[in-house]
Amino acid sequence: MSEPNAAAAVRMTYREAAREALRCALQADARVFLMGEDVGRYGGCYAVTKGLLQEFGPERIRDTPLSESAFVGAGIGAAISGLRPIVEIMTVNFSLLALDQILNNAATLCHMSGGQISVPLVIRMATGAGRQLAAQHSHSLEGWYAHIPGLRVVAPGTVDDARFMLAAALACPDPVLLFEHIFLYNMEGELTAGLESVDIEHAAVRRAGRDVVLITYGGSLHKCLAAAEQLAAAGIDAEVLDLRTLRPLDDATIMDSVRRTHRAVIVDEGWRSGSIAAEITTRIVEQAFYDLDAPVARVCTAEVPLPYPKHLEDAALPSPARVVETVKQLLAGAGAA
Amino acid sequence: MTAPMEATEVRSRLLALLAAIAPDIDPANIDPTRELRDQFDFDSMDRLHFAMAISTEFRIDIPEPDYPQLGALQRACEYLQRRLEAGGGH
Amino acid sequence: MQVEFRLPSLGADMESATLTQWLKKPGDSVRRGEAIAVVETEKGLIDIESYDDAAVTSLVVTPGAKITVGTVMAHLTVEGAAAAPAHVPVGQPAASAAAPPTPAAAPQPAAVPAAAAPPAAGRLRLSPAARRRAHELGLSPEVLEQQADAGVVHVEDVERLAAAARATAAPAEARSAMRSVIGSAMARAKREIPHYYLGHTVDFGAARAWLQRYNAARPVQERLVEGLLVTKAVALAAAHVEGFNGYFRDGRFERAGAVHVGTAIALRGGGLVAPALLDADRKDLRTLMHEFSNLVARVRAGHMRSSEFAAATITVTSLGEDGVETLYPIINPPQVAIVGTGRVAERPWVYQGVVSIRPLLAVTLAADHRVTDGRIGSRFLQAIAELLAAPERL
Amino acid sequence: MNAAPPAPVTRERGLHLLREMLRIRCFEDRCVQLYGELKIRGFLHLCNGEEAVAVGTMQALEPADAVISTYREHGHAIARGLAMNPLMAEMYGKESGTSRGRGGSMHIFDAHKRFYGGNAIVGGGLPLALGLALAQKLKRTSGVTACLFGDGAVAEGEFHESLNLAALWRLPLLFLCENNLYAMGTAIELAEARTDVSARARDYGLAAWSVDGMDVFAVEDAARNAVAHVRGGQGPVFLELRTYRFRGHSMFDAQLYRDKAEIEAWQKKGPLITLTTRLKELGLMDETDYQRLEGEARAEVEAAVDFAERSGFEPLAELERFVYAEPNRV
Repeated sequence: MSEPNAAAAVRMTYREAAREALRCALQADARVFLMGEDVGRYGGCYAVTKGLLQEFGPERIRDTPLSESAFVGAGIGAAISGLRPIVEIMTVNFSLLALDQILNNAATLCHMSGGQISVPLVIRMATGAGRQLAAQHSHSLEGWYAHIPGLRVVAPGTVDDARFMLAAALACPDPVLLFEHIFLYNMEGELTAGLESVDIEHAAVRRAGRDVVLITYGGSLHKCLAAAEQLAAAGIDAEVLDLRTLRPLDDATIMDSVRRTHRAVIVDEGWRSGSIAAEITTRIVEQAFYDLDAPVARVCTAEVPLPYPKHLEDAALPSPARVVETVKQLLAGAGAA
Repeated sequence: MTAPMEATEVRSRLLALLAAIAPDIDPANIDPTRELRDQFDFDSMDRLHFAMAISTEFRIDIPEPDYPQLGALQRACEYLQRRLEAGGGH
Repeated sequence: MQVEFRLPSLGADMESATLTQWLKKPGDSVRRGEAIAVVETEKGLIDIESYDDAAVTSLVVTPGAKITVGTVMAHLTVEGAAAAPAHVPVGQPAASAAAPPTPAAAPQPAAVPAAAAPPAAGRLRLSPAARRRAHELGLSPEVLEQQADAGVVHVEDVERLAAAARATAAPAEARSAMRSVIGSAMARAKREIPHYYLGHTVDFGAARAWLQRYNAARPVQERLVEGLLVTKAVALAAAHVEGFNGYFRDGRFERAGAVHVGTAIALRGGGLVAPALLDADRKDLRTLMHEFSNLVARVRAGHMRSSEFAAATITVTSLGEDGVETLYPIINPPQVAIVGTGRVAERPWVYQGVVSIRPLLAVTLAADHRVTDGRIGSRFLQAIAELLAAPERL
Repeated sequence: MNAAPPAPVTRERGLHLLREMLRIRCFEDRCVQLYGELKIRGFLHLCNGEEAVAVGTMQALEPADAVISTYREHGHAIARGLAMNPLMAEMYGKESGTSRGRGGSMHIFDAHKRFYGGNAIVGGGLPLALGLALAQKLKRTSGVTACLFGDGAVAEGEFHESLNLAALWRLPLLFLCENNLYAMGTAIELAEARTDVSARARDYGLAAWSVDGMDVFAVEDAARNAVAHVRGGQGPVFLELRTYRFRGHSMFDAQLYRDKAEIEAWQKKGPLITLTTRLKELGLMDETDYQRLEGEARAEVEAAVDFAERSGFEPLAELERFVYAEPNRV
């Protein structure tokens, strides 16, 4: 891929943006190295790391056995010793095998050691459903990880964020979990001309609106933008707020949107009970209760293990149609039921 | 001395003050020449509130003998423009 | 038998591929499972195999072309019956017996829980934002009550109501409704309470002179009105003369612990309300004026709480400068006394032995004969007169 | 372990094993085409080249024994005796599938056949197998549990925990490691410091030996001996079946990690060629037998495809059923 000059706007896929981010990180800092299942010879389960082994060699692009607990723990150890490892867990589904290392070591060491040790580790994971991979391969557990103090959790939903969030994560002294929704890899988009970095502290309004705010992130962002267009045709002006960071949550921007629109719908691929959507709902009630004209609504995945057949999976997942329906109920004063 | 206040601006600011102290009056159908007292049961407290509002808005004091000057909208406008041209307030 | 060879889908998220190389040319034969072409995908180069033993009839796509899954790439002739009867590949919508029902038609999988359990019928469903806006705009609960059964009241509804309220002041029907309410109360009071009436003319000169000096020395915002002096005088008199400050309930007089003076405020288009100035006997004129000014503003904005009317222990009513000289009021039950004042009028009057023009005020008392009588009543009126004669002591 | 002498090679035994392997081969070849036509979606992992492991091991099991597999499970399921119609319907996601269409290729279940499904998480099946075997032990049945997994699982923590516990509690458990030399895109020598898997199993105190996974007779004999050892109460057995897969890890695999020559070398000693060459040398079969068996297998697969095409999808209203058990159902 030719070196994009600053002026010309470059079109690339989310996958290419993520790959370019890795390449630049590896070029920029000798301490950076990549570890994960099939990241080298196989070129990455989702082909994000294809070509990196040939460019940077086996010492910095390290294929690992299928030993998630082991190599995530190894990433933590290397980070503590001053390196800047990027660990790829093929998908969030396999991260459950490394949950103990992530929670009891990565997230906890700094606090537990009285601040002596910090864990500048980045863990990348594919996440989300929609490809009929059935129950064990379709989880969306970002909300779980966003529950854990000591971790930062980010979800790039655009090409810009896929390109530049990694650098911001690497610059952070604390462990950052970076979730890439599997539906986004093939998504093509424009890299904003001249953009050189992004932050991982703030949410971003992707579409301004007056009547309701659709609060979402990652793989559900494009669904909300589609819903917003359908709503616009029905005379409803929907704001779309891309959270970008799930921990810490950018309360200020969330409340600003709620105060302007008086109605909030949170779209989250997690299961509704104890989800990130539940947390955001609580914060809105705590901080912007008197600005609400309707109860906060949530569009989440049906509380079932994801089924393989497409029609069942589609019915279970959040969809633009369900978002539009939920917004219309809110505006019709669903409370009047 | 600031530029002489346009009559229209004085009038619109007075209407706004009237609407504030008597929200139950519709400023649109005020007859500028008729006594407010006759048009809207504008009692002594309303007149006092009107004077207080004008004094605060235009930063001038209004001696009690001048209250009758504020009895009708048109008269109040003229009174105010005279007071403003005479200096002080804006 | 002619068979179309289409680009197969090779992965869950593969939508297209670029043909890099044909491994067979027209006329070649190919065995089942043998590679017939190579395509470039996200994952790299992948062989495409034939599913039958066949001969290549023609090649449709040229190397370098990027094609989507299902695109016809070549035509093959399969010896005899194709091993697999050609099921129409899904390039077209699946021809399988039961096409998957479209999700949109899906019944809502997890019934969206009712947004909020609907509150008791008739209870006002006011959104938090609307509640705060109503407060800001001074909309009285009564005005909002009418919305109770009209579903959820939102910010826009509140703003619409406030605007409507501003535009029509007290709407005709609301005014008439209020008048009928006042009328029935008065009728009951007249019937049940044995009123007696006393009148007394008071020289208001000293009070007026004191007031003019007081106001001249103060900016507009801190000036007093004449009515307030009367209210304070009545409050002090009610505190000292027994039998005029309290309620008549269950057949006997209840003396009120504090003096809350109901002070008349004229309503646009007729009618009076008399919200109470609490502890009027103990507060200085400046505080009383501030509180009274606030009461008037809230009455004008139309959001008085009904409770505020009930607090009065005695009432002072007047027609102000525009009214007639003498007013004979009716007691507000369950109170036991009411003082009325007319317009201050310039009259000839013997003052310090000389006939001169004096500002005179007709003060009347209506009281409950079950509690007091004319002798006590006249002492009460004289106390008021003495207080007005020494305004600096109010 | 005093292994019984290998069973005699007869025409009947040979053709039976060949039929089973052909049924698997034809089923999966047809799946490749159906995947290309978008009829089958999601992930599809084929055991092409490893048929002898599936067929050979399943001969040694009784109906009451339990089987647990991985996402590369079509061969195991067919060899275990699951009917092809519901199997193909499951690939289509139809309601008449083995799991009502909900599992797809990676999650095939049959409670009656005690086939406890594929597991999409590498190594995820091993702890389950401990439980199935523990129940057999506690119920004093003579049942055995067969746990199939690949060489990739050897790197998972669950592998080490499970082998130790099986040995510690002397569970009636048969570990069947289908070592096809690649864990997805990583060759075993790039993943394991010690690649002799059966030797490592012995370190945990299990009876363990390695078998040529391409010779279905050898696999069957080894499996029968192992089952006899386990059913005789002498504790768990670990069989390393050395085999090779001729196709990618899953459908979308450019196989950058190995070269074509290696694949072709293994194809020359594939399970079908190995069996038919030996039977022909012994004069126990000829090409017409092969054509007949392959034709029958293809016909059975086509019938299954028609069954799947004609089956309906599960109604949306059923989406939330079975999130929790319905005890009164069988």
